[in-house]
Amino acid sequence: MKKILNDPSNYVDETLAGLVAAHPEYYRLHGEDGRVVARAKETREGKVGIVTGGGSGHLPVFTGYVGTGLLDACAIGDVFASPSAEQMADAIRVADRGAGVLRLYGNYGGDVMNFDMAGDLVEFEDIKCTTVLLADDVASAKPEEKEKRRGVAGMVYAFKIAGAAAEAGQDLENVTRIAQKTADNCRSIGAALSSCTVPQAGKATFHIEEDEMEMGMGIHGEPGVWRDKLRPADDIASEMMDRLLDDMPLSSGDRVSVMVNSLGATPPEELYILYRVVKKRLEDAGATIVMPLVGRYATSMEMAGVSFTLCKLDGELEGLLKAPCDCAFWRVG
Amino acid sequence: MKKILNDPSNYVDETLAGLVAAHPEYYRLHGEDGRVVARAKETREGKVGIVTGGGSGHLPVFTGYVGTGLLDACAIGDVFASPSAEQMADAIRVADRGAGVLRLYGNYGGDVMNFDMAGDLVEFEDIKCTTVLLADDVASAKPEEKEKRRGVAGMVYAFKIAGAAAEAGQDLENVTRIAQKTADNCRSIGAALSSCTVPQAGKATFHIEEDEMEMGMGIHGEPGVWRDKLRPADDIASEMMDRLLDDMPLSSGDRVSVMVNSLGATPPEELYILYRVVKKRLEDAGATIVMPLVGRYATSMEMAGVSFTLCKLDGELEGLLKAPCDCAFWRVG
Amino acid sequence: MIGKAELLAGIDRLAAAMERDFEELNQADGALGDGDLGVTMTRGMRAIKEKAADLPDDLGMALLACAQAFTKSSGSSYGTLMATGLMAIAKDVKGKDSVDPGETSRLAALARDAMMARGKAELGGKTVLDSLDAVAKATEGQSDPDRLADAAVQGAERAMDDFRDKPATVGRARIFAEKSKGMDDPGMLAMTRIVKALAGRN
Amino acid sequence: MIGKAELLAGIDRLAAAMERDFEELNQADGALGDGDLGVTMTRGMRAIKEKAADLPDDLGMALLACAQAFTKSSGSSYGTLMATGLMAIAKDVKGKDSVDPGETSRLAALARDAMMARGKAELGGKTVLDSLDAVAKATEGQSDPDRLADAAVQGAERAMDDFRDKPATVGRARIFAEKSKGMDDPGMLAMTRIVKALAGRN
Ligand SMILES: Nc1ncnc2c1ncn2[C@@H]1O[C@H](COP(=O)(O)OP(=O)(O)O)[C@@H](O)[C@H]1O
Ligand SMILES: Nc1ncnc2c1ncn2[C@@H]1O[C@H](COP(=O)(O)OP(=O)(O)O)[C@@H](O)[C@H]1O
Ligand SMILES: [Mg+2]
Ligand SMILES: [Mg+2]
Ligand SMILES: [Mg+2]
Ligand SMILES: [Mg+2]
Repeated sequence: MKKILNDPSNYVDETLAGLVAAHPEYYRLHGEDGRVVARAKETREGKVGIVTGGGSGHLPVFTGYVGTGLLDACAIGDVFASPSAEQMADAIRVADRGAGVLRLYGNYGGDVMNFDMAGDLVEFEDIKCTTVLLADDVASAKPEEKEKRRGVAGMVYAFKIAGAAAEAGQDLENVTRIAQKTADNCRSIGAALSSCTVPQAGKATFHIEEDEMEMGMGIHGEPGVWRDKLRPADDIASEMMDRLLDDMPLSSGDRVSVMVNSLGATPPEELYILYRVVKKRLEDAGATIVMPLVGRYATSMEMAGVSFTLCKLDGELEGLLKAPCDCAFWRVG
Repeated sequence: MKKILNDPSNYVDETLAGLVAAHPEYYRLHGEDGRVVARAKETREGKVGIVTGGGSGHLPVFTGYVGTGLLDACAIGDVFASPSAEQMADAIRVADRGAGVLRLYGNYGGDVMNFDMAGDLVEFEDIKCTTVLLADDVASAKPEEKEKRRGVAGMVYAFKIAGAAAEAGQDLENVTRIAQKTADNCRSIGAALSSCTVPQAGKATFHIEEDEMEMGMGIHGEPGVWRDKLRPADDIASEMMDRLLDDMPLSSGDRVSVMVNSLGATPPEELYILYRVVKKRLEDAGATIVMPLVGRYATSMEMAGVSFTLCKLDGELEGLLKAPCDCAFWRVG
Repeated sequence: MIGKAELLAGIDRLAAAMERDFEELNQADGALGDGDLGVTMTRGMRAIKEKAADLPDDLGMALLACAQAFTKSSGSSYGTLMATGLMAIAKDVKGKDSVDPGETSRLAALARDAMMARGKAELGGKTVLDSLDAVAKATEGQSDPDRLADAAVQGAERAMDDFRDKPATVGRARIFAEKSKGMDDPGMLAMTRIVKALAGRN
Repeated sequence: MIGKAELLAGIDRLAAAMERDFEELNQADGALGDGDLGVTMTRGMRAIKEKAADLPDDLGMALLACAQAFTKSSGSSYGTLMATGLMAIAKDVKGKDSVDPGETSRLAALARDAMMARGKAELGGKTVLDSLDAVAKATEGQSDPDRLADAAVQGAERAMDDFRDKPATVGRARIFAEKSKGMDDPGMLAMTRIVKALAGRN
């Protein structure tokens, strides 16, 4: 287990302790057991709150994106495990400024049940909640069953764009509509080269040979579409772009942002090698690339691999994507 | 070889092609063979230039730190190999705005020979050059032979602080003095958990068992001070802090910045676990922490491990450290 | 009538049963899933026991507090489903200090339906829903405490027998659908133990 | 006298020798270092050959152009040292169209000293410096082209013999100091081949 940790059962709490110690200007812990992170700075009354939540081990997702122009609060589960409904309810309570709260998170069974339950809990306190689920992973279900897809890195676009709308003072209905439009316009696919280790499990989540890769694998090691010998970078990038563009064709004049994301261990050098092909494919389709994101935005701890995310933009989404935001992991404007 | 690449001999050129394609607002390629990266924006006449250079495979070091308030140009070698003197001379030529150029880089034999040689070449063209070498890795030589130490992540502090001085209009002599003061006040140590693969070599640079770590290892896998079973995070952090503070004792009232840096694969979660101890040790010594840096600042591609760097500050250095800077990998202010 | 005293006694029996079944439930879940079902139930019941002394007389408010204690203790699917069922019953009996045992069938069905909505699953999928459904049906028209207890236990056990050879269709176990034939669904097993403990039929 | 014609002929012979010795030099370097010395020399000489047609008559300027071509082709230690030596000689003979063969010893010593300064290494460390030192000493007082050539080759070969059993002290090979005893230093081997080629003694 090539991890730097103490008692595995303290992995998440120690991570959060270090996070707030390093960035007190950005993050503050809340909740009975310290599993809610909210902005260090008070937000103004009447601002729509945006909360997310999910398992740990994906930094900067989820916790990292709490910040100005982004999220208001996040409920934090153990590595790859859903937070409890009560923790989510706490996140909602912290985020509420009287204008309602959008629950914006990835489509995983446990998270959905718990966020729904959290909504029931805070309903007793008259906090109005809406929900937008990210289900952007094209490898996880056919287009006919879109709603069953997993939520992956597309989340980052939704956080950014909905966060900007809320910061700009839009109401809950509009923030929700904009988040849903973003979710509808995101498509992602990942490819993994190596596994990662959940601290409490103590051994790799799955096994993959030294010369193999898996196309379409999910961020917890969920099965993909094929496993085979590692291919050249340009072939991998081409196939990933094929699968994204098949699912969401682009045509001349379209404006799109693209994220080339490392799952953790894959270095930026290799992301840039891939980006050459990504850029060419989008330009060949006649699309204009807006604010490409190349780096580590949504990870699985030390997993080697990449994901690509397309986010198709209209004028409204593009303006919000480019609006300022600020957290310890990402700044725009 | 768990890397995403095409022909290994194109690894660096394809990385650079992707880098400038993704960030045209920050970086531009120069030089006969495109192995010099300079700022996309012209800098004003009369500004002191700062160049660096070294092997590839350490992003954001070196190339990434070309930007406002940071470096002017960088000469780029193959993975872990020195650029040529001619490439370095090109970087110096691009960076020169008539006020002279500081060569600011890490202490490695090949780089030193080539940068000296590059200085001889541009001397024919009346460009005045100075040199400051980073030699911050306390594990690589005893205090009596300080000048033989390798340069590692301390470089980032030197780029930032000297870069701010040059941006503020200070002259070559002052920028050089400030860079030297920064170098003198930086101490680093690394610990590696896994190796990495130089693309053209095609196999791991060194072998290390699944349950082993090496304390004091260099960023290319140079030997450290011990190799043994992996220890708990808090023990690792304590020993690293012991070694740094032995070499550069801090006392009550000292102000210091600290970098907790991933060598690549180690995720931010684990950096934060370590940061708890780093913070406590510095505070126990009576020091005040200024602008802690936790993340991936100087890497060895997909190597797992961490490094800590202390940078002791006086008023001059602290002001410059906090001054604005902007590149694709780092923004301050 | 079932009042606060009966509720507290039920909590005691259930908490004890879950401590006893910790390993067995973990193992049943581990065969097809992530092996945490014993953890979920033990932690949940411990959390409820801690609140027991402070529970209000209003049965609805008392059950709501139990549900909240349970959700606080874990984010697992089963814990959330249990809390969902409890909350549905809590809403129904809110304002009452006691309920008639004859209401058992209706309340079990209420919980079942809330949990169906929460988990977006159907009946017949070899889950805890089928156990509750069987309990609701077996207890229909029963109000004598003793007969009610026997009927509930029989319902839960019959559901396990009926579904044992079917494939799992929900949650992590779905991936191992074939392997799961012949094995009890861990959530159904847990519900059987819950019913037995509440019925005092261990 | 050595003029441009002799320089061009020397470049041709040296470039051919380096193509021939490519594998051998890589192997010698690979035993203790990173195995790129053949690459360095072949690429460097190819770069010089490309410039050959455009070289000026001024021997100093011609050698400067050769040095620059060499540095452009690689960032390896040996390439930089070679270019450093060439530049030192270039500075000395700047403005002349020819030099007397009797200057060979002095010019070899000049290159040696410049390379010592660049590489911050001492004589006696089993490096290319010791080869150049031996050549400078062996050619002292010699001006007859034939005897000069023999003396230079003998000097380079004697240096290899003298140092073979000593440990490496510089560069990557230093880490393998013990293993390196009994093996030729790759940089000394390359210098012997260079001297032989320039001397026309293959
Ligand atoms: N969506 C669902 N609908 C109904 N029952 C479910 C659902 N998901 C899980 N279950 C029940 O919960 C049991 C597993 O619970 P648990 O171990 O907590 O799941 P996990 O560890 O995957 O969160 C299953 O045996 C099944 O009876
Ligand atoms: N600092 C130095 N001073 C003198 N000679 C050196 C020095 N460094 C290397 N050499 C010579 O160069 C040879 C190795 O050159 P090269 O293969 O280019 O090194 P590298 O691949 O490590 O850059 C050695 O055999 C030695 O003769
Ligand atoms: Mg489970
Ligand atoms: Mg679970
Ligand atoms: Mg070599
Ligand atoms: Mg080399």
